[in-house]
Amino acid sequence: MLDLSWLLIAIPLAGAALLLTWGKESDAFGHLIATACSAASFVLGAIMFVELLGRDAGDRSVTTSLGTWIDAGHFHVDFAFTFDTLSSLFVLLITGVGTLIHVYSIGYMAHDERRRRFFAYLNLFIAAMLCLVLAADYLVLFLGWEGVGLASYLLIGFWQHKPSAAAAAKKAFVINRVGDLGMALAIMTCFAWFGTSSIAVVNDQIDTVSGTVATALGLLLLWGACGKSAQFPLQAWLLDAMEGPTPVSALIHAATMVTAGVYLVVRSHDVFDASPTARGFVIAVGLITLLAGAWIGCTKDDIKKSLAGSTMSQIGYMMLAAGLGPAGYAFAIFHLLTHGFFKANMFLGAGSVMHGMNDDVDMRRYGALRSAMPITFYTFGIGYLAIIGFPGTSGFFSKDKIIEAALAHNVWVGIGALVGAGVTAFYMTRMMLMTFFGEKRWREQVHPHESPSVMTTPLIVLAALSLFAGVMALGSWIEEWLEPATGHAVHHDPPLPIIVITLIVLLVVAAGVALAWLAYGRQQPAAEAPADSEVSFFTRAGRAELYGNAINDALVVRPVTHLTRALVWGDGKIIDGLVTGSADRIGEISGELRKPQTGFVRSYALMVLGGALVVLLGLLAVTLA
Amino acid sequence: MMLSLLIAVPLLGALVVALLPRSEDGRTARYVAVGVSILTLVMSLLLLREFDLEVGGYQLTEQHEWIGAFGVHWALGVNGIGLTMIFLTTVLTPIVLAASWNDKADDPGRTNAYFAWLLALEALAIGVFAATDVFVFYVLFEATLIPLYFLIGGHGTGRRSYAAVKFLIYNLLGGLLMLASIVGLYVLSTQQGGPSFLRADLAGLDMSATTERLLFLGFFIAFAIKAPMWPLHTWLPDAAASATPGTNVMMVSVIDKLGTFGMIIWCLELFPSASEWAAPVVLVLAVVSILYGALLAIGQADLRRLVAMTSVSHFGFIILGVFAFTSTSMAGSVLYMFNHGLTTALLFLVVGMMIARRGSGLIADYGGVQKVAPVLSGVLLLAGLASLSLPGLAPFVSEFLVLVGTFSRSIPLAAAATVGMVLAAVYILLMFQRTMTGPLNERTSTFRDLSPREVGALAPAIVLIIGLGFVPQPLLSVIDPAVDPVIATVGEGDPPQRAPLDLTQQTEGDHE
Amino acid sequence: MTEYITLSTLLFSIGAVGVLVRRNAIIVFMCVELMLNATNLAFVSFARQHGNLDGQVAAFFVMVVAAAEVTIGLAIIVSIYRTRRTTSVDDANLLKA
Amino acid sequence: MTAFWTLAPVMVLAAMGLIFARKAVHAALCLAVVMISLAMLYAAQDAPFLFAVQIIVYTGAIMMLFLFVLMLVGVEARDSVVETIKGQRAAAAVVGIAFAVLLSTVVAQSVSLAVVGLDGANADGNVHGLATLLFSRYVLAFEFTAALMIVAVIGAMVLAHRERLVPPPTQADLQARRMRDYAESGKHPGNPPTPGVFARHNAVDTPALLPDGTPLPESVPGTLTPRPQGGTEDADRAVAQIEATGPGPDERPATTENPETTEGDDQ
Repeated sequence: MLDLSWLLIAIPLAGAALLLTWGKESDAFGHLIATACSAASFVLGAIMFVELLGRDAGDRSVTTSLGTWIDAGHFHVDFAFTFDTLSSLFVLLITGVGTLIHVYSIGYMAHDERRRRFFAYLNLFIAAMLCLVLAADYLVLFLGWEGVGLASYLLIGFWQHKPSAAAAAKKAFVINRVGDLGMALAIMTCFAWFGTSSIAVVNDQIDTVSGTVATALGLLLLWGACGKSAQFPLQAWLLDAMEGPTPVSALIHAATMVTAGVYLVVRSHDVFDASPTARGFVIAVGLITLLAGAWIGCTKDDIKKSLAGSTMSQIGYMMLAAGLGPAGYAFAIFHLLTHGFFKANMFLGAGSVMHGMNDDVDMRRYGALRSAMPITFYTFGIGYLAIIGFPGTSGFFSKDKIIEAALAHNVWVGIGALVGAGVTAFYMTRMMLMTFFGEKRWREQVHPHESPSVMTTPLIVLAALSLFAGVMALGSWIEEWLEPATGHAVHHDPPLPIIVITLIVLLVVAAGVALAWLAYGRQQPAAEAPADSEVSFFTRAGRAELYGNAINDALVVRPVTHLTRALVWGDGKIIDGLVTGSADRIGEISGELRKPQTGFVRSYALMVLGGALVVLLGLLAVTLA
Repeated sequence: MMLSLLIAVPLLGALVVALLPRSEDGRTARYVAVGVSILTLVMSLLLLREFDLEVGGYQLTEQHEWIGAFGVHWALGVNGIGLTMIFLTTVLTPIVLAASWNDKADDPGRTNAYFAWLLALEALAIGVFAATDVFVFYVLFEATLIPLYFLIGGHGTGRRSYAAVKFLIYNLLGGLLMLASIVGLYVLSTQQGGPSFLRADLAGLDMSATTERLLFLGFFIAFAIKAPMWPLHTWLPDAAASATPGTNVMMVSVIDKLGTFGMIIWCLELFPSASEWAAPVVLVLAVVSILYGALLAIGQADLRRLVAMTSVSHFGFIILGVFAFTSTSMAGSVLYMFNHGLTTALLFLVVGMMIARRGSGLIADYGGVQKVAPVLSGVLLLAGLASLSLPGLAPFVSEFLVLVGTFSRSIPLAAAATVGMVLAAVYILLMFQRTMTGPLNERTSTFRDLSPREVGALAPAIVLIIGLGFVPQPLLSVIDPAVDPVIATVGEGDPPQRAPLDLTQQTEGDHE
Repeated sequence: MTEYITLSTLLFSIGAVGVLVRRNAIIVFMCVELMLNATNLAFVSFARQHGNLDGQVAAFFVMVVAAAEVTIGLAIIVSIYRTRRTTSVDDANLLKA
Repeated sequence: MTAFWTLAPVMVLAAMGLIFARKAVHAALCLAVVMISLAMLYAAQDAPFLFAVQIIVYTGAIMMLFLFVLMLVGVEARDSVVETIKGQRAAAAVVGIAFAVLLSTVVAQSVSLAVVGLDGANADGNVHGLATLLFSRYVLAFEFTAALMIVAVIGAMVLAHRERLVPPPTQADLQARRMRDYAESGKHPGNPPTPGVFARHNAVDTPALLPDGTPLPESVPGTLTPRPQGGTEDADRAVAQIEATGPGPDERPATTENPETTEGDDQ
């Protein structure tokens, strides 16, 4: 069974192809086909996972090749897939959460006339994402890498009639492409130095090249990861991506695709192990994004954007963990998985809220939804507890481990992570309070209601996962499981006993919760957001997404726009001007030469005689000379 | 005889179509033309049976004396590169003809001429790709200008006569430079044992470095104009904006390939050391083409001009791959020629269908088309994604091969060229966003979606683009054996792999 | 001998000037004839100087050709006159660019 | 050398006449003078055959052709004194003189060899010598000139020929027209009286007198009505006279009333 990796990808891909080419008659049941494809992939993945469980630790990696993809000159790439401990977890996450979201979307998109297309894109995404995590070769990974980018583009811009959605989709794709630039260059570097882009070979032989090359390779991979995972400095697309339908935000922009960067770093762990510099950059990127995302999450009133900020922040945690080296890889993946559950859960919950609130996303117009939609409230609440790291929930285990490891690595990094945890507690509590507690601030004609069971069932499942996924950490199971893929973790002792650290974290979290309650629980938030001029700089900057767009505009977009205009002008006036100009000059010269052509035979005769005279003079001159 | 026959069939077809009685709707001419093009396609597939993939070098050769006094031979033969290009031509022509079904519907009197010129163009293009005598090559190379001139000037729209004259003079200028070089080769070959224009004879000529460089420049400039390479590209947007979609496809997808094809087959093989001498400059110009074409594509207001500028960018990649002198990049370039042909054909045809519906080529005149014409917009998106080299679609494989090969030769150039990938995303998605998404434009609300005939005409291209994205090997196995001999003639061959522990090479980062 | 040649060149030049200044096509034609005759004189003179008859043969041919030329030329003048009612060479200026 | 020194000034003067003569006829006469003188110079240079040919072909045939055409297109045509092309005359004079000086200097300097004379070549007679050359070495050129002559003849015929666009009027047509003219304008349908009737002279150019003594211009054949012979006054007078008298009845009406019939008539 383990050599069926390709089938995992092929099933949803076939589903996507079928739905995209089948005509309108499949509108009625297209979503079912898609969901079935995703579920089939999940079932297959689960069987393969169980089979992998049954193997010895050293034997838990199966690589299958479908044959040659490209063989030209000295370049050779096989369509090869690796099913190992790391990818198996991802397969389960992607297909599992993916299937739940498929189910959820059946209800969420019920009234959309292009629902079949939506499901086709979802299937396409699942296929591409599986290709990404199963790839045994960086180029095959790149295929999935750009494939998820395409799916993300299509899904963010799914409501294309909204100009903002179309623009957001384009922005996401273009910024992702900037990241892909790094990815592409990384693959070229692999080829130039190792003669192959096979992930296994590169990781195996990284010790044979100089540290410069390893650092360069690591930084290029990080560059690619930043684009896909919305890490600083390529973070600007993620908040705009919330223009897409909410299930998309849950699946792609919270649970799976945006974590691909973390996957890439962990997958290329030997490269990063070989270069402390590159790892330092990973930590820096993770830390910056962690804090920036949290900051943004505190200030947004749009529930989805606030969640998106939170996503950035949580991925920052994972990056940070991945940057810590062997000690952190397993925790990065662990947090990635738990985050996949609780964040998907919360996004879907937000979707459920929006569903009941006529697609309003402004939390200032929510309030007191606790009773109106109880299932949503409870499931969302479990997600909330998980994300702030309430003891016993999955988030508690995963985040705690990261903070411990960070403290063990460097005190300041650890403190940064700790502050992040506090801020997370603050903004999540704020979200909770503004949405479900307090007084009604609904608009008229809004009648909140609980979503249909097709939507709430996935919520319940995900809530359960959020609650209990922590069991993976029991007895360091996850670390041992991942050991074949990420190498053996050497634990440094943290500066303080673990129990003390845990208590400190809990204290910080509690402080965050308390602050939020003081600000939003004890007093009612205003139904209208205060104007920018009335709020502090911190809020203004957060609302402006820390001026990321302004900086991009000033540094890239505007210069390129001006350059483009100048080049268009120059192309017409200068380069083409030279061409047409030379034609004009020739025209002018012939115009001048035309003037002596009076048409009078006698003038011509005079010229002939004059010419003869000149020839004669010339001959004479030559003879005499 | 196979190759001569392959040229003769479309040429005779063109003659027949031209001489057919003019019917009310020009239906007969269309059927005959499509039939002939499909026959040609089948014949070109039969070539494969005769062609031995294991053996490199020229096959299916034939040689007859033509003008004995000058040593001119009617000599034909193909290697893997030529065969690939012939495939491209024979595959695209039926697609073009089928997609151009309704062209000239308002002018039935000239349908015959239109389709006849297109077929003639196919025949001439096949001839150029198959010629192994430089004289024959030159004659056919220049002869392609004639059908194109009439197709642009006679059957185009807008400022068509301006565009046609500009196209003609610009390309003629290049052709004349090449003629000068050919005369030079003739003189040299006469001095060294009798006049001959055969490739095999010319490749063995002794010449001084200066002579070789001058002769090389004559050829290269002609090819660079044809390709078109920055800064010799300005004829293309004007021609593309005035020509019909079918003409554009034949011009950009097939005829412009003569330029890059010529660079590989003639420049590199006849003037290896001059090619090496020129390579640094050419490589820089190629990268400039990539970035410049992409930036200009972003700034275009007209769809056809946009597609034309994207081609300038893509031709930059092809030239980059050729002059990087690695077998990987050159195989990539040849594959790129094929893939770019398909992609640009699809783009031009879809854009042409949009323009036929809307009556305007301006991007600003569109908006929200996706809502009324989802299939059309889907095909446009697919073509666009292919154009921006999305992995999984054919152009990605070739573009990546070019970049990988170039990277092993020069890291900065490859890195700069890679930026073109980002710009490609910008120009394609910006165009898609402006035309297809957003609120429905009043004038576009009556858009018809693609008809079954149109889908049928485009389907082969779509299938090939997706299929070759995942399974490029059938073509690469044709191309690869042909590339190695070319690389072997130029320079030191492939750069060695950067030995993992060789620190000096790593820090230099560049082998040149 | 030089005097014959000088006379020949003189006549030739006079004929040439005549072509340039006269506007009546017939007179222009006569001037052309004068130039031809001048060359004939040179031919005949050179024949005597070199002591062979080739020059005279050449002169003979010039005469024949001149006769043919006059025939055609005059026919052209007549037909131009018939359509334009003038023999002035200045009126036939369709070559004007 | 006597012949030369006698004839040379005459020739130059006559040639100048070609430039300065205002009447075409005078120019033609000057040219004839030059040609005859040339013939004599040929004779003086041991070229008797060419002497004869020059007289016969040039002075006889070509000059006659010139004069004939002159008559055909009107001897009255005179060049205007005003030069229409700016600077043409001055430029022509300068270039012409410079050309003459330069050419004679160059040629004269290069022709310094001794004169061999034609006595040897003409031993069997000049005509015999020429014929030997013509029919041996130059026979091909000779044949070509023959072809050229034929072509020239055909060419002249083609150029001078005019296609008849409508059938020629028959007797019946002419009769019908005469009667129509009489009906419409009262023109006398019958023959006019012969010239000279009742006049003082019976010469053919004297109009007949009507019974009341007034002259009848129509009686004089159209070809004999006075035509301008040069000078604008003459021309004006002639035109006035023609207008006063009107064309004779034998004048072909085709040219005046029926311009599309293009018969070869130039008054």
